[in-house]
Amino acid sequence: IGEIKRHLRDNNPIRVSRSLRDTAYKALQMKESLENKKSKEPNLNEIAEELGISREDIVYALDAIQDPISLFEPIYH
Amino acid sequence: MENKAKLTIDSLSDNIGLARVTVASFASQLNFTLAELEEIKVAISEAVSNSIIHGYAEESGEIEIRMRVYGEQLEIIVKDQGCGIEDIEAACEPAYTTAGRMGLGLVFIDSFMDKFEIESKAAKGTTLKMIKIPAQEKKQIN
Amino acid sequence: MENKAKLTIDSLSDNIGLARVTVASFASQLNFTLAELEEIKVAISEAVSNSIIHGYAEESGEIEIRMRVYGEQLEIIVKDQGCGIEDIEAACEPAYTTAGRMGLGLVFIDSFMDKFEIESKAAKGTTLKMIKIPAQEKKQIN
Ligand SMILES: Nc1ncnc2c1ncn2[C@@H]1O[C@H](COP(=O)(O)OP(=O)(O)O)[C@@H](O)[C@H]1O
Ligand SMILES: Nc1ncnc2c1ncn2[C@@H]1O[C@H](COP(=O)(O)OP(=O)(O)O)[C@@H](O)[C@H]1O
Ligand SMILES: [Mg+2]
Ligand SMILES: [Mg+2]
Repeated sequence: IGEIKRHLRDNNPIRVSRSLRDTAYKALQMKESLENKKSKEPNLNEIAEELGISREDIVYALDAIQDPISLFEPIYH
Repeated sequence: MENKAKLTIDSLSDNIGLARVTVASFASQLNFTLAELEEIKVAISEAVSNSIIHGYAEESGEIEIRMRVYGEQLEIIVKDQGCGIEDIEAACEPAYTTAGRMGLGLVFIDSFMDKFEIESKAAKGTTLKMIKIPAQEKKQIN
Repeated sequence: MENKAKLTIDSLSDNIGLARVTVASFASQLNFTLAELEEIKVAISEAVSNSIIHGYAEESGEIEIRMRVYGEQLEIIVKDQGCGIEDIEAACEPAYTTAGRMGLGLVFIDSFMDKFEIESKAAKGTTLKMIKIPAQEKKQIN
């Protein structure tokens, strides 16, 4: 989580509002906690249901905080 | 269950994010993980930016993105009416590019999707068809 | 600067969120505050759910959502080919509903948008046209 926080802090475009960041954070945190609980990767619907936030709003928030370059890291490494 | 939607955008790089968010939102009705949704977003970004950069070569035109879920499959069709791809087989080779770019877009799409087909005609345009199934569903089938 | 996009969806309540996020994503190219984007999202949800619930009365049909920015304005047109609104003036009254609902959808849209027009014909369908300008831009004009 610390690493995610640092990543978000360092890569945030100014236009991304606080509440979008909060939504994205919560989704990533919930993903980790569900992953630990069930020892398998949760799908977005499970994350959305657990948070009580619509799946589309989570998609939007995650996209807004994204540093596009990081998408390609897993492929190049 | 079947559901479909179609997004038509002007060929402006401003609209790549719009296409990405719309398709990922539509896709989220199936049981995709966040990682799979990221793969879908990369595929859409690559497909749409190809239509903008290569297909219309910065001229203006429209790009049509059809989305459909049926059963547990997601089908996405990205269509432009741009210049078309001369040699499809060559275009799919890693590092092949006609515009001094990375030449990996089509390779990414192919690796992120379960099925990927290209149809293209010179001066008529290009249509990409992609299918992706959540890994979770594939496991249950086996 | 002009830019436009069009989203066509099946009239399923599953697609309300898709319409909301697509329009918000398109709108974000203008200088809307987060609160204004929320207002846009509410207006779209109300418009699209009206088309689904009233226009098509849970039958299947298509809903077209056209988005356009020009200058600093956002224009949104939501169109269905459903049953149409019998009495547009009555429909716009607070608490007026033909379906035992709250009767506030059109009131919300009107209050959240800078301009709001309804066109409707029995058995032909309904078209809503909305315009919203970021408050920030309006200040600069004055
Ligand atoms: N929609 C399209 N219209 C015309 N040509 C295309 C289109 N998509 C891809 N191409 C051709 O295929 C090549 C490879 O595409 P891609 O793998 O995405 O690499 P890159 O975009 O980095 O060149 C492009 O350089 C271009 O010549
Ligand atoms: N797209 C539409 N097609 C047909 N009738 C509509 C449509 N939109 C609104 N109406 C009519 O206008 C009325 C008021 O709409 P609204 O203010 O959203 O309230 P509610 O949806 O809660 O009834 C509806 O009850 C319905 O009779
Ligand atoms: Mg490319
Ligand atoms: Mg209503």
